[in-house]
Amino acid sequence: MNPLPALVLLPVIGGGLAWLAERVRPHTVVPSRNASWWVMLATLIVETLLLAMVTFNHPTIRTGPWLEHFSMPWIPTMGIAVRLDMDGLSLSLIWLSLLLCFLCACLATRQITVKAGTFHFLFLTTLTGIIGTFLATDLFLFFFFWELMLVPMFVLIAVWGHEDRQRAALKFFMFTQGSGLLMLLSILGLVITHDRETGVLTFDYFTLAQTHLSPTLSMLLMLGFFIAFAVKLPIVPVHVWLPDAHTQAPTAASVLLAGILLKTGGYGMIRFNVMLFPDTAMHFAPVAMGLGVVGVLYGAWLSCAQEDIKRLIAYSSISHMGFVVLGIFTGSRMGMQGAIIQMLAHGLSAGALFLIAGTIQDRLHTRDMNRIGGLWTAMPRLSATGLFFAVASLGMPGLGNFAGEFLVLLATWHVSPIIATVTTVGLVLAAIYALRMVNRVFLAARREGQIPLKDLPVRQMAVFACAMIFLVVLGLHPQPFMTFSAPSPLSVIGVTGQGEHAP
Amino acid sequence: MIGHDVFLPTSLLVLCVGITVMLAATAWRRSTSRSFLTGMGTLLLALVFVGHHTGIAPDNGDSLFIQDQWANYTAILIMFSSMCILLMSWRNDANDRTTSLVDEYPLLCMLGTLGALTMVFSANYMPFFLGLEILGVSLMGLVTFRHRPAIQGYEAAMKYLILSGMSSAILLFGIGLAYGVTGSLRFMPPITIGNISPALPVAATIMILVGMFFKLSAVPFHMWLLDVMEGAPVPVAAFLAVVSKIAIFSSLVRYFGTGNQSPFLNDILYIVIILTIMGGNLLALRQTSLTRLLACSSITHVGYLLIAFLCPGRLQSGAITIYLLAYTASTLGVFATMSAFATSDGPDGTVIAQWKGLFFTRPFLASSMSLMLLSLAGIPPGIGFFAKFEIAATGVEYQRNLLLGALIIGSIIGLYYYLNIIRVMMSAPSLPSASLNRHIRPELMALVIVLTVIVVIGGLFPARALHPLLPVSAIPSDTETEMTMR
Amino acid sequence: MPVFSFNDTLLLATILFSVGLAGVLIRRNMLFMLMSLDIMLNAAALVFVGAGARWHDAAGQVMFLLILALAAVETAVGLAIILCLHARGRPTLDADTGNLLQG
Amino acid sequence: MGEILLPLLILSPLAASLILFVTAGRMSAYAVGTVACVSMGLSAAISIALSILLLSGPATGIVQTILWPWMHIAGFSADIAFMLDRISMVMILVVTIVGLLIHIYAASYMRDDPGIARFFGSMTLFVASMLVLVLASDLLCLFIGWEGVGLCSYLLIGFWYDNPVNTAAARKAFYMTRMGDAALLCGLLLLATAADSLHIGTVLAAAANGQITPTALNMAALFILIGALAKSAQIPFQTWLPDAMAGPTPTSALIHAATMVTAGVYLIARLHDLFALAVPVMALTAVLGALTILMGACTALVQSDLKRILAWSTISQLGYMFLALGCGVWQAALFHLMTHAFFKALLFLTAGAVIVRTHHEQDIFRLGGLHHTMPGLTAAFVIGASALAGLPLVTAGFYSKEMILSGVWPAHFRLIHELMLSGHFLWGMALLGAFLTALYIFRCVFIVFFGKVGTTATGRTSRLMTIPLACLCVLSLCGGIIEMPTTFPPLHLFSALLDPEASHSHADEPGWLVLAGAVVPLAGLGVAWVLWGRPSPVMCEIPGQAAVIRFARTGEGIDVLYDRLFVQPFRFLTWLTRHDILDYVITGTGRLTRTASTSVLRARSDFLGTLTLWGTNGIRGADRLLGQIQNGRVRWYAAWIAGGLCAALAMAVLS
Repeated sequence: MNPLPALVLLPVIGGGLAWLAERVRPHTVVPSRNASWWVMLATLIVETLLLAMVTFNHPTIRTGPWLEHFSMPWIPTMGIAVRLDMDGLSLSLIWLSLLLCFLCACLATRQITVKAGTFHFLFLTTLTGIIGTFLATDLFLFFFFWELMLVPMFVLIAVWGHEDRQRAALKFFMFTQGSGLLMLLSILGLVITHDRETGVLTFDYFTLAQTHLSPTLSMLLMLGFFIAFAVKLPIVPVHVWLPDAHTQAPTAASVLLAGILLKTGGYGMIRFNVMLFPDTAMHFAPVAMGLGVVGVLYGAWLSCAQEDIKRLIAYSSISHMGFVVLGIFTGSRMGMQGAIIQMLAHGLSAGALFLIAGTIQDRLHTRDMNRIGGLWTAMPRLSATGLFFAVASLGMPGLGNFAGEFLVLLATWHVSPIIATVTTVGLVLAAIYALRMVNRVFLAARREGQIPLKDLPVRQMAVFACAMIFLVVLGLHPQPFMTFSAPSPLSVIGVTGQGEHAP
Repeated sequence: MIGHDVFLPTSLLVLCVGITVMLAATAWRRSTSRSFLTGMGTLLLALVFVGHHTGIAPDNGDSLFIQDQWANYTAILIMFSSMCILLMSWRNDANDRTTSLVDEYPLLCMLGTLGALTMVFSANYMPFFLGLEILGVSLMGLVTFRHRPAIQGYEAAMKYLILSGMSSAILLFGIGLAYGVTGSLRFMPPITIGNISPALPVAATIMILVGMFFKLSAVPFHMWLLDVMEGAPVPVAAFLAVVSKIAIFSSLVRYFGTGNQSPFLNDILYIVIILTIMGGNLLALRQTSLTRLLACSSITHVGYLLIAFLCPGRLQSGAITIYLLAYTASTLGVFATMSAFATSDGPDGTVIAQWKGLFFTRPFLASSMSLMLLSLAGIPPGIGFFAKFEIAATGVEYQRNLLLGALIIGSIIGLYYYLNIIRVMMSAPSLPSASLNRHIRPELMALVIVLTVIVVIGGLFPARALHPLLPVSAIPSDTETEMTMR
Repeated sequence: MPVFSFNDTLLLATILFSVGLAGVLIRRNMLFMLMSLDIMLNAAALVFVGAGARWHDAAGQVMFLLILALAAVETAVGLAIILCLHARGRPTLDADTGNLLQG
Repeated sequence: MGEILLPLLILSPLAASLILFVTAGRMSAYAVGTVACVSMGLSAAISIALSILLLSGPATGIVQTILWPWMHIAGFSADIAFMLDRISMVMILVVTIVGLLIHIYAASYMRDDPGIARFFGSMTLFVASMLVLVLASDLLCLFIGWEGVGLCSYLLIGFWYDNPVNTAAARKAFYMTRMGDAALLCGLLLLATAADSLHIGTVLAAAANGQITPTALNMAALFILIGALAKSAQIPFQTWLPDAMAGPTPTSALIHAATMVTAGVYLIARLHDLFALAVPVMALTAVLGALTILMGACTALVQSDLKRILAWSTISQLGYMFLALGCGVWQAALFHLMTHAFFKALLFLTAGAVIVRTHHEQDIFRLGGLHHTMPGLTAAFVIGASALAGLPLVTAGFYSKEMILSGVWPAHFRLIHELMLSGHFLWGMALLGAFLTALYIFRCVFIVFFGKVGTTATGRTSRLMTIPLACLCVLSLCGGIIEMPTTFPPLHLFSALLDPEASHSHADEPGWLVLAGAVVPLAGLGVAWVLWGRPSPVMCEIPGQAAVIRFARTGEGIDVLYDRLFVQPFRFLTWLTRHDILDYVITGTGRLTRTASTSVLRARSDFLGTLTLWGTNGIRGADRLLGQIQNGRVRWYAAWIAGGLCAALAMAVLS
C-alpha cells in the first residue's frame, strides 16, 4: 500500500472528524475537553507515524532519489493524473510542517474558543494543501493544491484574525491567487508546447522536463512560475501582502503562514524554476539574485522600524526569504542546500517567534512593543525562549539559520563577492532588529500598570524545547539534512525514467 | 423548406403535453401546489425521455429539429436548472401568495423551459425563433412576479420587453437577410452565392450575432440584464442567468459551429469578449445588490465561455462542456442559497449587507454560499476551478494572449468581489437577531446540499464531464454539396 | 415574377427598420416605443416576404405570420405591463423618468 | 585521552549553563554559585591536565579531535573539530583559571541578586563559547564561539535591564562587534572560496603555497582584522567597551578585560602566518595598535569613573597587543595577553569589591582615602596597578611589556617603495604609552586609596572574594618571570613554549632599550605622586576651584602646565572620544537607519498609497462611468444596442 495518498488525505479527513467532533460535543469552557482539539492531535500523531514509516522505510535510497511514487489516473482526457512523488526535499519540508503543526496544536489552537471545530478543520485542510503541494509531481495537481491551501488560510485569517483581519485576508488571497493564475498560464503553455512537440497531452512533471523550448518561450514560462513563487515567498516588490497577513492572522495561522506556506514558494522555485528550466534560470539568475539581496536588505531594514512584534517578525521573514532566493539562484548545489537549510531553520525560528508573539498577545492583549516590556521578570521561561529564537533569527552560528545563511553566502561569494558582501550588511541589520525586539519586549523596564502574568507552563516549554533542539541540531549537524534533501532535486533530469517506474 | 416529417425530440413533446395539462388544470381548478407538482413531474418525465425522439430525421439535414449529444447535454442542463428553479420558487416567500394564486408561475416557467429546449434542439431558424420568443415572452411574465416591491418587477419587465423586442427585431432582420441570401432557413451562417453583394451575408451574420449577444448579455448589449435581474424575483433571476443563457449559448455554438470563425467574426468576438470580461467585472465592483452582482458575474462568465468558443481545438469541447456545468451548478447554488436565506418578513438576501455575520449565525448557508462563490471565482475545490483551468487551456492552446490577459485580470477583479461577499459573511454579526435561527425549508436544504455535492464532486472528479459533446460542425459537411446543387 | 426586386424590398425594409429604431431611440413615450418596435418587427417581416418571393418559398410567408403573431404578443404584453405600471403608481408614460432600477 | 578531554572541557561549562537556564531561577543562589564554580573548576582541572598532556608530548604535537562533520559539500567542507596546540593551550589556561577565580568571586558578589541564575548561566555559557573559540580548529567553528561570546557579552552588559542605559550599552556593544563579525564573515567567505575549507591548517597552507592570490590574501587579512578590531575595541571601534562597564563587575573582569576582548588578538595570533604575508595589513595593525595605546591612555587619564578608567586602560593595553601583532611578535602579544588577563582581572575585581563596599560609588573623586578602611584591597589594587604600569622586575606587566617593546624596535614596514614605517617610531609611541599608563593608573590609586577620605566604607569583603584576589595578586606579580628580556638571564620559557624552533636573542638590540622600558613607568609613577599623591589635599583635582588659588596652594604650576599640556588637549580628545564621532556615527547611523527606514516606510506607503489611490480613483472613475452608463433608461440601453450593432456592422463590412 502506498502511503502517499494517505499522507495527503489524512489531515483533511481528520479535520472533518474534528469538525464533527465539535458538532457532536460542543465546546465547553474547559479547554482540555475540547473534543476537536483532541481529534486534531490524534490526526497529527497518526500522520507523524505514517511519515515516520515512510522515512524509516528507506534507510538507503532505493531507486534513484525518489523515495516513493504514486500514480493514479484522474482526468485521462487531459493527461492529468494523481501523481505523487516524494524525495528528500519534500520529506524534510513535510517533517517541518508536522513539527510546526504540533507546535501550533500545543500552544495556539487550544485557545480558540469560537467555533473550534471549524478552526481545526480549516487548519488541517491547509495542511493537506501544503503537503499536497510538496508531493505533487503532476503540474495540474500541484496547481490544485497550491490554490487549495489558500482558501482555508483565507478563512482562518478572516474569521479568527485580529483587528484588521479582513482586509489582510483579502490582500493575501488576491496577491497569491492572482500570481497563481500566471503560473497556471505557464503550466498550460508548457503542456501545450509539449503537446505540439510530441502529441502527448500530459501534465507529468518528468515528461514535461524534457520539453524543448525556445529561449524566449522558456523565459516567459519560467517567469510565470517565478512570479507566482515570488509572491508566495515573498520577494520584495511583491511582498506587501505578507506583513498584513502575518500580523493579522491568528497565532496558529501566522505560524503556518511563516513556517510553511512561505516554504512552498521556495520549494516551487527549486522544483519548478531551477529544475524545469535550468538554463533559463541561469540566465535569469542575476535578476533573481539582485531581488534576493534587495529582499534581504529591505526586509531587515523595514523590520528595524516596526513597532508591532508580529510585523517585525514578518519583515524579518522577508529578509530571510531573500537568502533563500539568493541561494537557489546561485546555481550551485551549495547555494541550493543553503537555501533548503535556511527554509527549514526559518520555519522553526519564525514559527516559534510567532508563537511567542501570540502568547504575549494572549496575555497582554497588545502587540505594540511600546506597551510591552520587562517580561523577563514576569515570564523568564518565555523570555529565554524568545531570546533564543530571536538570536537564531539574527543568524547566530551554531543555530540552523546561520548554517543556511553561511552556505548561501559562500555560494554567492563564488558567483559574486560584491553581492555577498552587500548581503552581509543584512546580517548586521538582523542583529539590530532582533535585539531591538528582545530589548523592547523582554529586557526593557516594566511598564506601568502591567497585569501580573503567568509564565509558560512546563508542558509548553517542552514543546518549545523540541524546536530549539531541532534548531541546534540543524545548526551544528546539518549534514544529515543536507545529504537527505540533497540528491533528488539536482538529478531530476537524470532519473526521469526511473521516477516513473518506481514502485 | 419544411420537410413533412415528424422528427421531434420526445422531451419537447412531453413538455408540450405537460403544459397543456397545466393549462387545462388552471381552467379547471386553480391550485398552486398542484401546478408546481405537475410542472416538476413533467420536467422529470422530459428528463427521462431526453435521448428519445419521434420520427426519423431526414438525411439531408433539412429537418426542423436536431438531436445530438450537445443538444441533449444542454437540454439536460436546462431541465435540471428548471427543476431547481421550480423548487426554489415553490414556497418562495418573495412570491406573495396571500393576495393571489400563483399557479401561472410554474406554467410560465414550463413555457420558458419549453422555449429554451426548442432553441436547443432547433436546426432551423423557425423553431429557433419560436423558442426564443416563447422563452422571452414567458420571462416577461415571470419577471413581474415580484410582489415586494412590485413596481420594480413591472419596470424590469417593461425594460425587458422593449429591449428584447428590439433585439428580436434585429435578429429577425438578420435572419431575413440570411434567408434572402441563401433561400434556406437552415440554422447556419449564410454563405455568399450568386450576384448578391458579399456585404449582405456578413450583415446578416452580424445582426444575428448581435441578437444572440443581446440575449447572452455580452458587453455593449448587457445593460438590461442587471436591471431585469434585480427587478425579478430571485428564482426568476436564476432562470434568466442560467436557463436562458444556456439555451442561447447552445444555439450560438450550433449556429456558428466549432471550427474557425471567419475573420470578421473573429475580430468582433475578440473585442466583445474583452469588453464583456472587463465590463462585467468592473461593473460588479460597484454593486451592493447581490442579484445585480450575480448579473455582472453571469456577464463575465459569458465572456469566459466565449473565449473557449473562439478557440477551436482539441480542448474546446471539454472546456465548454465543463464550464457550462460549472456555471450552472455554481450559479444555481448561489441562488438556492439566497432563496434559503430569504424570509417572508425579514431580508430577502438581495442586498449584500444583509449577509453580514452569516458565518456565525447560519454557518451551513454561509459555507455553501462561500463554496459556490469560490467555485464561480475559479478556486478549488469547486468545479469552477477546473472549468476555468480548461478555459485557460484552450486559450493557451490557441495563443489568444490578449484574451488570456483579460481572463487573468478579470479573474483577479472577480476574486475581489466574490471574496468581498465572503468577507461580509465572515465579519462579526451586527445584531444578535433571534429570528436568524430559523430552520431552512427542507426542499431548499436538500437542493443546496445536492448542488454543493455536485460542485465539490465535479471539482474533484471532473473527468466524467469532459466528454467531447460539441457538434463537430454545425451542420454536417454535406452543406457545400447542397449549396452547389442549388 | 415579383414586381419589385429583392434589393428594392430590402431597401424599403431597411428604411422601415431604421425608422423603427429611431422611434425607439427618440420617443420617450412607452406607447410610441411599442409602436416603433412593431415597425421594426414589420420591417423584418417584410424582408421575409421579399425573400420568400425571391426564392419562391413558402417558408418566408410562414415566418411573416409568426412575426405578426410575435408583434401582437409583444404589444399585448407591453400594454398589460404599462397598465400595471400605471396601476402601481408610475405617474407618466415617460420611459426616462421614474426608473428605480439603475446603477 | 586528549580527544575525550577536549570536548569535555567545553561541555562542562556548557552543561552548567544549560542547567542554570533550564531551572530558570528555581535554584537557590548558593546552589547556582556552586554549580557554576564546580563546572569552572572542572574545566580548569581539565585544561591543566590537557596542558600537561600536551607539554609531555613532542614540541610540535597537538591534541586534535573531530567530533562530527558539519557541512560537507562540493567545494566546501567544515567540521566541528577542536585542536589544542600551544597557542590555544595558553588561552585555555587563562580562560579557565582566570574564569574560575572570577566565578568564585562572583558567587559571592552576586549572591543577593535575584537574577543570579541568569547571570551564571550567561557566564558559563560565555566560558563555553570562549573555549569553542579558542579550541576550534576550523575558522567556521571558531566563528560559533566568536558570536557566542558576543551574545553572552550582550546578555551580561544588559544584565540589569531595568535601566535603559544598560540595555542601550549592551546593544551598542553587540552592534559594533556585529559589524566586525560581518567583516570577519566576509573574510571567512573569501578564504573559504580560495581554500575550499576553513580548517586553519588548510587555510594557512593555502596561504603559504600561494594558492590564494596576494590581493585576496590582503583583503582577507583586512576583513579579519576589522573583525578583530571590533571585538577588541580598537580604533575605530573602541567606543563600545567603556559603555560595556554597565554590566556587573565580574562580567567586566572576565569578558571585557581578561578574555573576550582578547579574542581578536588571539585570532590574529592564530593566523599569524597568513598575516605575515599581508604586509600592509600588518602595518595597519601596528599603527592602529599604537594609536589606540595613546588614545586609550590619554582618555583614561581624565576619566572620573573607576570602571571606565579601567576600561580605557584595557583598550590601551589591547593596543599593545595589536602593536605586537602588527610587528610580527605575536608571542609577545600572547604573553601580554596572559599577564594582562591576570592584572586586569585583579584590578576589576578589586574595583568591584571597593564599589560594593562603598555603596556603588564609582566616581573616584567621591571615593578617597580608602586605605584606612580597606588595606587589603588597597594592596591588591596597588599590585594590580603596578603590574599594569609595568614597574620593573617585580611585576608581570613589566616583562610582557618589555617583550613587546623589544619586539617593536627592530620592526619596519616597507609599504610602498619610498615609504617606510620604522619600528622605532612605534616604539616611541609605545613608550609614551607606558609613561601615560603609569600616570593614569597611579592617579587613580592615589585619588581613590589615599588622599582625602571620601565616602565611608562599610562591611567586609567576604572570604570568598578575597581568595581569588589573592591568587590574582600572586599571578600578577610572578606571572611574568617565565620570560625575561634579552639582557637578563636568558630565560625564555614562554617563547620556547610557543615557538620552539625560533631563536630568541635579539643581538642587535641596544641595551638601553630595557632600561628605558624600566625607567619610564617609574617616571610615570613619580609624576603621578607629584601631582596627586602628596599628602596635600588640594592636589586632588577639585573641580570648581579658581586656577589662581590652586596655583598658589600647590605652588608648583605643574598642574596648570599639565592641564594646558595634557588635560586640555586630551580632554578635548576625550570629549571627542566620549561623545565620539564614531559614536555619533553609530548612533547617528542607527537613528538614521530608524529615521530613514521609517521615512522609507512612510514614503513607500505614501508612494504605494498614491499609486493605489490613483488606481482606486481610476477604477472608481471607471466604475462611476459604468454606473452612469447603467442609468436605468431604456432608451439609453437601446441606444447602446443600436450603437453596438452599427459598430459591429461597420467593422465587419468595412474590414
